[in-house]
Amino acid sequence: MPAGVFKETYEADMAFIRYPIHKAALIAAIIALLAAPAVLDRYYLSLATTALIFWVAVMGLNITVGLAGQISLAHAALMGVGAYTVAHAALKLGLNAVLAVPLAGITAMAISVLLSLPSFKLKEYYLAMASLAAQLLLEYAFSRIDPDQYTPVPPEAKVLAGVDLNNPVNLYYFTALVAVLMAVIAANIARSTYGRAMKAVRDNDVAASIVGVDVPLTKALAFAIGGFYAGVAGGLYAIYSVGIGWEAFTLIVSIELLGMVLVGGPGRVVWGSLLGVLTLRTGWTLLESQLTPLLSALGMTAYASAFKYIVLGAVITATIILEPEGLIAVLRRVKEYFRLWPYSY
Amino acid sequence: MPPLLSVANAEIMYHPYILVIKNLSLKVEEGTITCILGPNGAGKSTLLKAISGVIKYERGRVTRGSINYRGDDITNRDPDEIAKMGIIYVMEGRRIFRELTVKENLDAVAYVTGSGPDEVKAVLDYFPRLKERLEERAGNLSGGEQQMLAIALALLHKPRLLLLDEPSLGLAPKIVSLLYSTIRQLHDEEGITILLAEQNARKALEISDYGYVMENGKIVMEGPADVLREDKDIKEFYLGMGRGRTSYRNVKWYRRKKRWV
Amino acid sequence: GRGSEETAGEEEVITINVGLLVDETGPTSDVGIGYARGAEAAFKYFNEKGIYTKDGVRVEINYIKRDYAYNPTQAEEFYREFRDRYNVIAVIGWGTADTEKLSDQVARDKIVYISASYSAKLVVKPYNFFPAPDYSTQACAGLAWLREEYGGGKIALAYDSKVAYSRSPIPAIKEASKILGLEVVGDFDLPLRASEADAERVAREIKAAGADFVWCGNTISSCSLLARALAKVGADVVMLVNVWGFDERSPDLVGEEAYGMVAGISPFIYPVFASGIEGFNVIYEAAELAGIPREEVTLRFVQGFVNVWLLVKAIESVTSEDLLSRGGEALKEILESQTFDFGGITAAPVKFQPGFHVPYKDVYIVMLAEDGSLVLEGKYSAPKGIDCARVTIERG
Amino acid sequence: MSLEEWSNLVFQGILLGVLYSLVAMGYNIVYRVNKSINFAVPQVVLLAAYVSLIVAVAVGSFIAAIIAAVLVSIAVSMALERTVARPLLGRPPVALIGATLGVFYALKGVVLIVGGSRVATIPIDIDYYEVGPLDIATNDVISLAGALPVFASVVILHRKTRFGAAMRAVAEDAEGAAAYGLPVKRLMLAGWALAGLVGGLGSILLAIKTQVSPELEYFAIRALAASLIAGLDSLGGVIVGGIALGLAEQIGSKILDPYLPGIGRDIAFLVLLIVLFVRPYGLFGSERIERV
Amino acid sequence: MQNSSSVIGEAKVDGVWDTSSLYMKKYGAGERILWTVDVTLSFGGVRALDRVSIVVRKGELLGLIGPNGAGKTSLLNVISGVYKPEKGRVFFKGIDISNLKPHERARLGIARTFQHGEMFHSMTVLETIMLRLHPWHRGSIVEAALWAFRAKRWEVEAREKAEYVIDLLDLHEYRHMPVGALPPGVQKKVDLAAAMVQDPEVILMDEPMAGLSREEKDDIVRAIIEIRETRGTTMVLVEHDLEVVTDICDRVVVMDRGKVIFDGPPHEAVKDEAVITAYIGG
Ligand SMILES: Nc1ncnc2c1ncn2[C@@H]1O[C@H](COP(=O)(O)OP(=O)(O)OP(=O)(O)O)[C@@H](O)[C@H]1O
Ligand SMILES: Nc1ncnc2c1ncn2[C@@H]1O[C@H](COP(=O)(O)OP(=O)(O)OP(=O)(O)O)[C@@H](O)[C@H]1O
Ligand SMILES: [Mg+2]
Ligand SMILES: [Mg+2]
Repeated sequence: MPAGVFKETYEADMAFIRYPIHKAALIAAIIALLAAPAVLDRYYLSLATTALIFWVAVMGLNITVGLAGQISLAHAALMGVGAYTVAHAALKLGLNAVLAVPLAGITAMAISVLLSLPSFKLKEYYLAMASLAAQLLLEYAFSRIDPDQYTPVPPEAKVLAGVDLNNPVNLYYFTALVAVLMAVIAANIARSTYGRAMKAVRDNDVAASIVGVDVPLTKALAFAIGGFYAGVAGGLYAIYSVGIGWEAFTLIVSIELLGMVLVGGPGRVVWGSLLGVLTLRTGWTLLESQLTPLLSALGMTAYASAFKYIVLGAVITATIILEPEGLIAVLRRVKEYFRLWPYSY
Repeated sequence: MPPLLSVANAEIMYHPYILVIKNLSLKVEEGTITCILGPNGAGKSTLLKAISGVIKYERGRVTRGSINYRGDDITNRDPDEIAKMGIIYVMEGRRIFRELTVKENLDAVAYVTGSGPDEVKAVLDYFPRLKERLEERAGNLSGGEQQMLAIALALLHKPRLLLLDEPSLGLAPKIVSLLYSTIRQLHDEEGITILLAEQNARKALEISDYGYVMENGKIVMEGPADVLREDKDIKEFYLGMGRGRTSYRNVKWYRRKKRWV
Repeated sequence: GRGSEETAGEEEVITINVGLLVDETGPTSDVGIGYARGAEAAFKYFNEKGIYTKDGVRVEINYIKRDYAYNPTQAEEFYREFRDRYNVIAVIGWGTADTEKLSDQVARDKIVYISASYSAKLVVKPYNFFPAPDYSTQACAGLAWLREEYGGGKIALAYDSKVAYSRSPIPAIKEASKILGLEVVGDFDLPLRASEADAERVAREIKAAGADFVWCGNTISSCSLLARALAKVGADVVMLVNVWGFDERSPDLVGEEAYGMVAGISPFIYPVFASGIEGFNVIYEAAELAGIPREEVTLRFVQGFVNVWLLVKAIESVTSEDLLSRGGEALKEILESQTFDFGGITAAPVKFQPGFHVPYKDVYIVMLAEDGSLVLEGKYSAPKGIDCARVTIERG
Repeated sequence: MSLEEWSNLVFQGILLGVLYSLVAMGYNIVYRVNKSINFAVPQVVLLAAYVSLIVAVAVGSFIAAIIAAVLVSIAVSMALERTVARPLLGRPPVALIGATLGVFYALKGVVLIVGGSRVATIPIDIDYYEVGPLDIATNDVISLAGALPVFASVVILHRKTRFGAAMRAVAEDAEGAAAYGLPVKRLMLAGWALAGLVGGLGSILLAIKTQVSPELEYFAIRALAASLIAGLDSLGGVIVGGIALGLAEQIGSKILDPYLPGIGRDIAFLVLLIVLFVRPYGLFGSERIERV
Repeated sequence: MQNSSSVIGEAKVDGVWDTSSLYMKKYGAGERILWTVDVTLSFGGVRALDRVSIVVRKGELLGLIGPNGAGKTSLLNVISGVYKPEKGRVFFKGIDISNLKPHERARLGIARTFQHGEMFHSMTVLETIMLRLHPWHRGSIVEAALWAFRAKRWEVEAREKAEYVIDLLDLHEYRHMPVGALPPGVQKKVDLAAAMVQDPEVILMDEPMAGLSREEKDDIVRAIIEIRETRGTTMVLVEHDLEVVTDICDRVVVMDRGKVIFDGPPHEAVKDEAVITAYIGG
């Protein structure tokens, strides 16, 4: 018996699935994804669906911010671009909403590339503020095109080839399919030469250009990919929702998305993002539905939402301070601990 | 008379558990120049940071043993307190405030020392070049000038013990010579005790009275400078003189295996 | 969930779930908190007092409150929770954007939705109800008051053109002005989040336009800033404010200089004029039960209370069997077939036509007098020749 | 449009700008001592405003309200230094941005509990005066009189004193500053406290000028735009940046409103984007020396 | 300025060494690989480079020395394309690369190490090395996203190349460690390994041995000599350790205050009056 798993070729060493445990985990995950509708009731299924949608969005932001180091506070607005693209394509052009999702990705990507222009010159806080400005200007634009704060995707546009996405189970499977595909793509990009170029730009862009990275192109690429993800997520959201309004894509949502990246694990595109979404969104929703009755019982119902802000904000800040690499690093440490168990250092 | 500074059985760690210095003891006598030699990563800077308290800013601390200065225990104190007691650490890599002008650099430190204009002028007298460039942003100074400024800032404190960390790093030979003669001069004229960490063993041993050799966080050798200068191993590994000087050109043909450890 | 039956002692009790969607932390929370308190007090009060169906079965309402911070997307999330997790048969809602957004969905889900948005677009939605005229009808009634009190003149419309609530009555106002002989001198964009400088700029523009009247369609913050600014720039106008832009706090907010210039519309009578109105006995009793002092019973509290009250009245008119088997659908039928009286709190008794839910067409006008007190000008009705709600539905 | 209308527009723009500058200065002071932006400022401003409202109503004294606002702002600011900024020393900007945004979020909750997003006015008597074509109210006078001396003293403190140099030194390299014996912790705390003071004052002046309401939060976000328009490390420039912004907002709204209704509050960000395209470090900011 | 200065080989002397013309006289045409003509660069008031013309011959190891602030790093930065000189041109293999972007120059075969050690502190050693192959990557972003076709094949090839230099500089144990966590000596080695993996025609090395001990310097020198022997790579070495320079360089160029003050064999340089005054000291 070999004492461990050794790799014979670099190809094998670089493969996605390197160890039997990876394979096992993957199979378990797929089964869980497939079986969810059978296990979960309608409410939890819709929670799962939104979690998947936000996972897509956060993966995109994680590529822009975590991998390439280009701070963006306009991600929610880009989701909005995607959502409005789908809604208007369905309403005005009569396009099928599912078919409009790639279009949503591309539209948001185009806008995101525009937003990347400041990044050629700006860094850090200045860049963050430029994106914040873009976010607020886009919000204004949304409020002009959607003054009723309500743009629906007609239910009949959500049926493609006999599959009716108005049905929550179908919608869940569709979302899961898209999300997993996007996750695989994100993982591949992160480990490819494009991912390395982005990391180099993040660490030191002048040096990156000297070693042969086309810095503006790489930044634009990072924004483009991030925008595409945001657009797709927004498009999915438009299908999920009975109607979108611009309040779904405000600055506070951008802050939350950034929080998810930083809490989950910046630069850990796939699993870090998922962890961020599960903690800050799904986790909170579940907690809130327990917390609200509890607080009401204590006569503090008016504080329930105030607590939301306090708890989520504290989680974001504390994680950033205590765990620079995000919760995923905590998980890794736990894993490491058990791998070495019973021999802890 | 007790030594000016003594480090006794110190163990120094960075967060979370990076043990860099193990059970190290060393003494610096008042009025001497003492040098610490050692390869990269031996822990020279770590030691100086621990003495000056700056190590706190890198999440490090002395976990065992003690550091004594003129009879006071200064282990793990705050750097500004230690500075007030007369120990100033001139960090590696010319740590000056690059975005401030030379004058603002001096002002910033004078804020804490409370030096008057005369005292500032007195310090600048050692570094005539700086006087001409008071309004220049420090980041635009040449490397030598930056190192001079770094020392000048330290001098505003009228230190008793100056910790110099690789002052010659990345400097041209001429500047190195100038710098070392200035250090010598400071020692002679101001009576400042100096603890010097260096890679440039030749220069360091030239001006030192006493030397320590550090490797892997431990002192592996110590002695008066003139003794060390003649030591066979020091000659070979630190001064690059085996039997006569070994040329770098022949580097391929030998691969020395040394280690006192 | 719906229909869960239990026996408490000897009495049979039906528990039904009702969602309560409020804004206590969002941009409209300055009025939303009062509304939420009113609604909660009503739930507690009626549960305590006992709600009995037509056939005498006791109903316990289990309300699930969620604060959606005026974010329609969040509202949808909570609506899903109400529907999928708690199987509610009715929702007490809040804002215009979210109510309009959910209106088709609630019809599909057959859930009665009583909200605080009096948007005209909702009156044709089968499952949406509110015990007041829609904003357009209210505004028209307000214009009728202006006409009657001051004669004709020029009117300026100040509102936030990107907020559904503010925009809602504008088409009707423009149409009704023609009939009443008022001249609209322009639309002035006043952000819901106006700064004082914004308000002053708009005030100067209004003054320059030579307006005699101003319609303010926003909420209390920007409307009171506008009133203050109008006084500062010395505009000689009367400002008529939509229901959410004027209440008991207005005297403080607009400042002395604006006294005598501002009037507010309300479909419900203000608590300051409560004496002699029997419906208020119920409200005060409920407030007492909830431990809320009388002075905190505000117009907003009343609005929340009455919405729940309407639901309770509907439940009381339905049979237990209907309630259990058809839930929201049964309530809808009752709401569309009966007249509900709130003891003089609403400007008129509530009677919904099937397919067109404008329960009455009267409003109260409350004036902020020169001495800073609130004066009830009286009850006014929308002009006869025009159906303001329809105008908005067709044009909006 | 009449001269009167224009002159009042400009006057109000300047007044607004002065208040922008005051809040913006809070950002810049923190930047100069910590190389970070405190994104939590908008909520601190709001919190201070609500507390001062509560105090004003309870005590009935206007001075007490000012003191309360300033004290709250200073206290929160110092607490943030201790709990957030200090542990994050040496971490990249994205960490600071994220952490202070987290605080923004958390403080929003605190503000909701304290203020309940009420809309109210600080009870003071307001009189109106006519000076030439200008309509001036008591609160206009108070904002000007309150802001200008503070500007002057902060600028002098930073520009002309060793204290200012020491603060900047700490901002650039805290560890290096510590090695030279600078009391890093105290300086940072002092810097944040000063920022808190300026912010608190800005908050109460704003409350007097308009209302105490959740909208103050957006005002402070726009002030951040003013701070970047000026350049984060410039103090004197903030006044120009703020006033430029106030004027742009007023005049821009006036001109653009017919075409883009309600663009007013977003003009700040349009201006910001334009400025950053032309001058990446703001109008008066100094470029960072970057070397390889 | 006279117009003559832009013509290679005809620049006048006037107290400044004009190496391009000197080179023509000394070595004849044809062998040079990289040269600059009259490069001038200022920062604010500081004249970092003042009409610098240097020539690098194919296959040689050129030492570039001079006091601090002489402009050595600036010159490398001009060659790499980070700074745009106000005047002057840079030529590589006969073509004018003055208007190319930094990454385009890297692609042509100019590699570079950095004065301040690690530049990409959060990347692992393997990533840092493979990064340097980015200019030659094959496969579109779509292929990379799918980890298929050309992109996948290229990644494997890149990994092989990276492993080769990891071997050469004995970096095995650090392969998956972030560069920022390594001791400075190892960082310098990684930097050199990374430059080597590009298999460049010219490597520009900015103080690759600064702050290293004698033993570590030996390691770097050993690698340098190894590369030269196996691949014949042309190198420019900026270094303050005169012993290293005199031992291993074929020729040195000495700069002072933005000007070239000496160009010739190392043993002559150390005896040169001007060099001693400006650089070595008495
Ligand atoms: N802030 C830190 N956190 C963790 N480890 C550190 C830190 N600073 C240094 N180390 C580690 O401590 C060891 C000793 O480093 P130190 O800088 O003290 O060595 P040195 O002798 O000064 O070397 P050099 O000659 O390169 O200056 C090294 O292995 C280094 O990686
Ligand atoms: N980005 C920059 N901004 C401003 N001045 C600069 C910049 N880069 C270099 N300089 C200035 O240009 C001159 C030359 O600097 P350079 O770094 O090229 O010198 P060097 O020869 O490499 O010195 P060293 O041996 O210290 O590395 C110096 O005066 C330096 O201050
Ligand atoms: Mg060191
Ligand atoms: Mg250099």
